Amino acid sequence: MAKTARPNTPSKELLEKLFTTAFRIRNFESEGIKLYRQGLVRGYFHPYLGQEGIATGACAALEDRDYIASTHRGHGHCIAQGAEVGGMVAELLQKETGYCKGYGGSMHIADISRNNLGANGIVGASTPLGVGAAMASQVRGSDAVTVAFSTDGASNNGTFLESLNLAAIWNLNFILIVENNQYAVSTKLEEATRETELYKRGEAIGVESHRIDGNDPLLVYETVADAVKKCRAGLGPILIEAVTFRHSGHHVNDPGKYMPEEKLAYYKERDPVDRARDNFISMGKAAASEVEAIEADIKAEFEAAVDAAKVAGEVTVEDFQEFVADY
Amino acid sequence: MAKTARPNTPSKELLEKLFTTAFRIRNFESEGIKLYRQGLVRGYFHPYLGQEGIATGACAALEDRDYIASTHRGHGHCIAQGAEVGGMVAELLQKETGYCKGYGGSMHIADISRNNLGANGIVGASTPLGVGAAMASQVRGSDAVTVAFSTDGASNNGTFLESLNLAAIWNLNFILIVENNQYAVSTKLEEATRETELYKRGEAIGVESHRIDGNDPLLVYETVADAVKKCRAGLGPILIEAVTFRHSGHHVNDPGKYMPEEKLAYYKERDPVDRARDNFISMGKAAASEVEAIEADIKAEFEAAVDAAKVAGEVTVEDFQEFVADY
Amino acid sequence: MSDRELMYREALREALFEEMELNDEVFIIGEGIAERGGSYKVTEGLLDRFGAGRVRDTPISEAGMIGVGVGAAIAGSRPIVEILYVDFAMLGMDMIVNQAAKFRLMTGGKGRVPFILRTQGGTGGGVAAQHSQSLEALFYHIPGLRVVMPSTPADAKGLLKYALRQDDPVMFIEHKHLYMNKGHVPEGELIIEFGQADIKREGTDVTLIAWSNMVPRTLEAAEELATMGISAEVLDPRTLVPLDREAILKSVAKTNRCVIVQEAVRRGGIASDISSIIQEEAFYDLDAPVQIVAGLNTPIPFNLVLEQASVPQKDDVIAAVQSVLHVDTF
Amino acid sequence: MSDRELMYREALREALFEEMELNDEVFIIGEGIAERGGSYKVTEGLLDRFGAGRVRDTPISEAGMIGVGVGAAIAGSRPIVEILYVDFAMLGMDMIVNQAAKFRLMTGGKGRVPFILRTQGGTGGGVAAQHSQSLEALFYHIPGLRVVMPSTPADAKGLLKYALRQDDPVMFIEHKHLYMNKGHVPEGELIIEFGQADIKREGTDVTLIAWSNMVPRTLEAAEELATMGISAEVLDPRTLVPLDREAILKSVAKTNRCVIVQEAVRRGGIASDISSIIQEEAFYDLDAPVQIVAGLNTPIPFNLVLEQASVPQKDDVIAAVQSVLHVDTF
Ligand SMILES: Cc1ncc(C[n+]2csc(CCOP(=O)(O)OP(=O)(O)O)c2C)c(N)n1
Ligand SMILES: Cc1ncc(C[n+]2csc(CCOP(=O)(O)OP(=O)(O)O)c2C)c(N)n1
Ligand SMILES: [Mg+2]
Ligand SMILES: [Mg+2]
Repeated sequence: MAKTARPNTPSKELLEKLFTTAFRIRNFESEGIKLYRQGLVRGYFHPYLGQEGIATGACAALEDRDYIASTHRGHGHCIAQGAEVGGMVAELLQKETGYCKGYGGSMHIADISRNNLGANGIVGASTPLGVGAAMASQVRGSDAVTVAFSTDGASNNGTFLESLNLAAIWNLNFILIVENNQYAVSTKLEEATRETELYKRGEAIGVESHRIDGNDPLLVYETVADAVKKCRAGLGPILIEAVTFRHSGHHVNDPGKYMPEEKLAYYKERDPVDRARDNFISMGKAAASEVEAIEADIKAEFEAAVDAAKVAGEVTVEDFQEFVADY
Repeated sequence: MAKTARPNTPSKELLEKLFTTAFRIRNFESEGIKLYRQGLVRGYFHPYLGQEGIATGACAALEDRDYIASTHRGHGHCIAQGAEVGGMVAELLQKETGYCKGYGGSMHIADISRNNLGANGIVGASTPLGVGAAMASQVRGSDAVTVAFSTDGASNNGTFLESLNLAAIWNLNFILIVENNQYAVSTKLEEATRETELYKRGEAIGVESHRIDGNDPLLVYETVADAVKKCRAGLGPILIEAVTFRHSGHHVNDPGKYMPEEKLAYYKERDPVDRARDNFISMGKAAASEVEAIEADIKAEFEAAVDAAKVAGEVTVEDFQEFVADY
Repeated sequence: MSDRELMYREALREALFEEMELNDEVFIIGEGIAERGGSYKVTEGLLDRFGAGRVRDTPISEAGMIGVGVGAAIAGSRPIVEILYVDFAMLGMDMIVNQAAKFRLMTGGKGRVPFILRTQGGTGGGVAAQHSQSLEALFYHIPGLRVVMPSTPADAKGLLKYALRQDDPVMFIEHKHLYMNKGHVPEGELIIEFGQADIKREGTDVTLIAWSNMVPRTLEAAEELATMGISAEVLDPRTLVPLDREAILKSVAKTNRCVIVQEAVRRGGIASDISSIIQEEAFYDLDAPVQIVAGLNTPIPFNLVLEQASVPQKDDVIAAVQSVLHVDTF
Repeated sequence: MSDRELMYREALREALFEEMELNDEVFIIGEGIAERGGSYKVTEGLLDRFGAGRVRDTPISEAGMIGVGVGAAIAGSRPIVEILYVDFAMLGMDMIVNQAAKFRLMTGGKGRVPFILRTQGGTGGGVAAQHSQSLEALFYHIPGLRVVMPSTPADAKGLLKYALRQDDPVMFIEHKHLYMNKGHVPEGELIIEFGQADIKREGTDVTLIAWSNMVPRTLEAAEELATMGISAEVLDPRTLVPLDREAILKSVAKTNRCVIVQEAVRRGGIASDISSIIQEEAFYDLDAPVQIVAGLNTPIPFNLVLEQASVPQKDDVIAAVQSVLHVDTF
C-alpha cells in the first residue's frame, strides 16, 4: 500500500520548511550528544538521528489547533511541532528555563503550549494519549486532528490494539504514525513479530492503513496532509507506517553494534536531511547561499541556546517543595 | 476462511462423546440456573447455553496431556475437559467438596488435575495464561497443546495482541478459540469494533486463522483436531473464530432483551446440542433408546450431585484462616 | 424540601447531570453506561440528555479507555471513565500511575490532568477474588492522584461535583453496597471540597476512623457502644488524598484513643499510614495504641461465610474499641 | 575462598546459573536479556549455556510477558520474567494482582503459581518520573505475593535461589544502584529462606530498619552516628512479605527507639505499615514515636538536585535518629 504519486508541485515555502525543520532536528541531536558527552546532560537521551523525515513531514501538515503525542525519542517531534530550541536545551540542562522547568528531561520534553502531549518514557503510551486528545476535539466539536507518533516496538503492545480500535469505532480525527526503525533497542523487528508489515494490524481492525518510506520528508508530508484532509472529512482514523532506520544506537551510550553496516549504509544513502536539502535546492530552486544561511542560523541558534541555558537559573529545592506541597 | 469439507466419517464413539458432553453441559446450565433461582448459588453465573458446541468439539480433540484455559463463562469448558459434575455443583454451592473448596465459585471453577487453568473473572486473561501453559510445554519438550477459550469481547483487549504475538514468535502449540457470540453483555460486536471478522487479527500478525460455525460441534472438533495436528508438527499457533450466540442473557439475572428475537430464533434452529444428538442418531446410527439412556444418566448424575452437595461439609472459618495464614 | 432523601446512586447521577449541563467539556465513557445506564444505574438517562457524543459505551479495553481519558484531560476535556470494578483498574494501572499521576510534574506544572476514574470496590454477594477488592491503598501511594471514597449520598454528590471542577486526576471509588443506601441530599448547589473530613457522629471516648462502606458499619457499632456507655466519635475522611490530618489529630487529641476501620486487607493498607501519622504526630496524646480493624490478608473467597469473615464486621469494631479502652489497665 | 567477593549482579547471575542447571523447569524471558545479556548484565552468558529455549528475548509486551509467566507457572514451570523497570510492571498489574496473587486461593489451594518477576527500581542518575519509582508497597498490599528486596550480593543470591524453590509468586525487586556493589558471597550452596530479617549491624540505642538501597545508606549513617557515640542497630527485613515481625519487635524491645528508612514516598509506604505494627504490638516498649524517613510525596523529577532531595539521604537518617533520641527530653 505504498504511496508514490506526487499530487502537487510543492511550494518553495514548504520545501524550505521541511529542510529547516529536518536540519534543526539533525543539529539539535548531533550537538545534544556532544553536550551529553561533556556531562552536561544526564539521564536518557534517545537520538532521532536518521528519522528526522517523519516528524518533519508530519508536523508540516498540521495546523496550530492540531495535537501531537510523542515517544521516548521525542526531540524531533517537539522541534517539528514548533518548540524553541532554547527551552529544549535548557530542559536537557535541568534548568528552570526549560520547557518543563528541568523536572521532565529528554524523555518528557514538550512545549505544551503547542499542543504537544509530550515525550513519554513508556513505550506505547503516545497512542492512547493521542486518541484521548482526538476524542477531546471531537467532543468539543473541533475538527482538530491528533497525530500520535509511535514505534515498531509499541506495535506489539496492547495499547496499540485497544486505542486504535477506540479511535476507529468513534471515527476520530486520529493519525497513528508508526515509525518503524526496525529495532527495539537491540531486538530486531523480525524477532519481535512474524508480520513485520505493521500497517496490516490497522487494516485488521478496519482502519485505513499505509506503509511508506519514512526517510522521504516530502512523501511523509503528502501522506499526512492527505490523512489530515480525510480526518477532517470524518474519515479517520488513519494509520501510516513510516519505514526508517536509526543512524546511531538506541541511546547515546549504545554503540549499536547489532545494526548491520550495509543496512546502515543503505539508509544513510537515503538520509532524510539530505533529501530535504536536495528537494529544497532542486524542486525549490534554492540557492546554495540560502541553504548555507539557514544552516548557519540554526547552528547559531543552538549555540545561543546553550549559552543561555548555561547561565540560566538553577531550580531550587525550596521551589520544588512548594510545587509538590499538594501532592 | 470457513472450513466445510468433512475429512473422515466420524466414529460412533466420537459422535457419542460429542453428544454426551454437549448434553451434559446443557443440563448442567439449565439445572444450575434453577439452583441459582432457588438461592442455592450466589455470585455470578454466566450460562454457556447455546455455545456448547465449542467446548464440546474442541476438548474432544485433545489428549490428557493437553491444557485448556477458560473464561468467565467456564462451566462448559470445565465439563468438556472432563471434570465431574459432582465437584462442580459442590463448588457452586460453596461446599468444601467443590473443586475449589468453595473458595472459587462459578467464575473460577476448574478441575486443575485435568490441566484446566481455570475459569477467569477477567475478560481476556485466558489468552496469556494459555500461552504460558503452551510455553511451559515447549520448554519441557512436551508436544502438549494448549487451547485457550476466549471471547469476542476479549479480542478488543490488549492481551489478545500481546499474547498471541508471543505464541507466534515462539511457534507455540497454542490454539486460540475466539467464541464470537456477538455480544459483550449488551454491547453488540459491531459497536465494539469496525471489523467483526475477528480471525483477521490473527492473520495480521502472521497466525494461521479460521472462522467457523461454532454451533456445529463436529466441525469444531474437526477444525481443532486439525489445528492440534499442525501444532504438534510445529506449525502453531492457530486461531479459530467460532461464531455462536447465547440462548439467554449475559448472566442469570440478565433477561437479554437487547438480543433480537429473529437472531435468537436463527441460532436456536442451529442448536449445537440438537445437532450433536442428530449427528449421533443419523451418522452414528444410534437408537432412540441409547439417546434416552444417555440423557437420563446425565440428569440422574446431576441430581445425585445436588443431593451430595447439599449434605456435604461446610467450609469453616478456622480452616480458612489456617489456609491463609501464610498470605 | 430540605428533607429530600436520595439514594447514593441517584445522588451521583444528579451530580453528573448538573455538571454535564454546566460544562460541555465533561464527557463519560464506560462499559454499558450509555443505553444500559450502567451496572448500578448511575448513568441512567445521561445518553438521552447529552447524546452519544458525550456518553459512550466502550469495548472491554480498560487500559485504552483510561489512556484515552487521560489524553483527553491533558487536551483540556473533563473526562470521566467508568471502570466496572476497581479490580479491573489494574489493567490500566500504567496509565494511572505513569501517566495521569506524573504528567503535571513532568511538565513542570504546565500540564494538568483533570481526569476522573469512577469505579466501585469492596465485597458483596459472593463475587469472589477478582471482583471484591478494596484497592484504594494502591492509588493512595502514588503522588499526584486524588483518592475519594464517599460514604453517603450527599458526600457522593458534593465530592463528584468538586472533582469535576478541580484539575488533578481523581480515583473516585464507590462501593457496591452503598448504591441503594438513602440519605439526605439538600436541593441546589452542593460542592464538597477535597481534604475535609466529616464527623459523622460526635463522641468523647474514642475516635473511630472509617471511610466508604465501613462508615455505616462503624456507625452501627457506635450506636451499640453507646448503649454500653461508650461515646464514640466517627470520623470519615471522605477523601484519603488529600487527607484531613488536622481533623484526625484534633479528634484524637480529644478522645486519646483511636480505632481505624478499613475493609481493605490489613497489610499495607491506608489504616497503617493513618496510624503511623497519629503516632508520629500525636504520640503523647495517645492513652492506648491505635488499633486497626481491617480485612484479613487474603483474596476474598467465594463462600459467603468466609467472605464475611474476611472483612470487618460490627462486632470486630466493638471488640477493638473495648480493647483500646481497657488496654491501659493491663 | 570464603573471602570471595562478588558484585550484586554477579551474585544474581550465579543464582540463575545454579538453579537453571539444577532444574530444567526454570526459564527466563525479558527484553534484551538473551543476546544482550540484560541492561544490567545479570543474564549474561545464560543464552550460551542454556540455549534459546530457556532464555528468550521478548517484544515490548509487559502484560503479555507477565501473563505468560503466570500461565507457565500454573502449568508447573518455574518462569522468571524480567521487567526492565518496576515502573513498567504497572502494564502487567492485572496479571500480578488478579491472576498470580489469586490463583492459589481461587482454586482452594489446588493450584500454585511459582512465578518470579525480577525487576529493579529506585532513583538514579536523572532517569526521571517513569523510571525511578519504588513501588514495593503496591505488591506488599496484595495478599498472595511475596516481596523480596535484597540489599547485598549474598542476600541477592540466597534469596533468588530460595525463590526458585518455593511455590508462590515472587516480586523480586533489585535496585539500579546496587548492581555494581561488591560483597562477600560464600562458595557453594547458599539458600536464604524468606521471612528472616538480617541484622546488618548490631547496636543498642536505636533500631534502624531499611531495605534495598537504603541499607548501605543507613549503614553509613550508623557509622557516623557511632562517631557521635550513638549505637545504632541496622535491621534489613530482606523480604517484606513475609515480614520477620519477631526480629523487628525483638530489636525494638532492646533499643526502645526506631527509625524506618524507606526510599519510596512517605504516603502509604511499607514503613507506615511496619510503624503501625510496632506501635500496636510494642507500644509500651517505645520511648519515642517511631520515625519514618522516606521519600517526598512526589514523582521523581529529572533535575539531579531535586532527585536527591526527593529521597532519604544519610543526613536525613542521622537527623531522625537524633530526634528520636532526644524526643523524650522535650
Ligand atoms: C513499556 C516499556 N517497556 C520497555 C521500555 C524500555 N525501552 C525503552 S525504549 C525501548 C525500545 C523501544 O523500541 P521501539 O518501540 O521500536 O522504539 P525506538 O527506540 O526504536 O524508537 C525499550 C524496550 C519502556 N520504556 N517502556
Ligand atoms: C477486564 C474485564 N472487564 C470487564 C468485565 C466485566 N464483564 C464481565 S463479562 C463481560 C462481557 C464479556 O463479553 P465477551 O468477552 O464477549 O464474553 P461473553 O460474555 O460474550 O461470553 C464484561 C464486560 C470483566 N469481567 N473483565
Ligand atoms: Mg523501533
Ligand atoms: Mg461475547
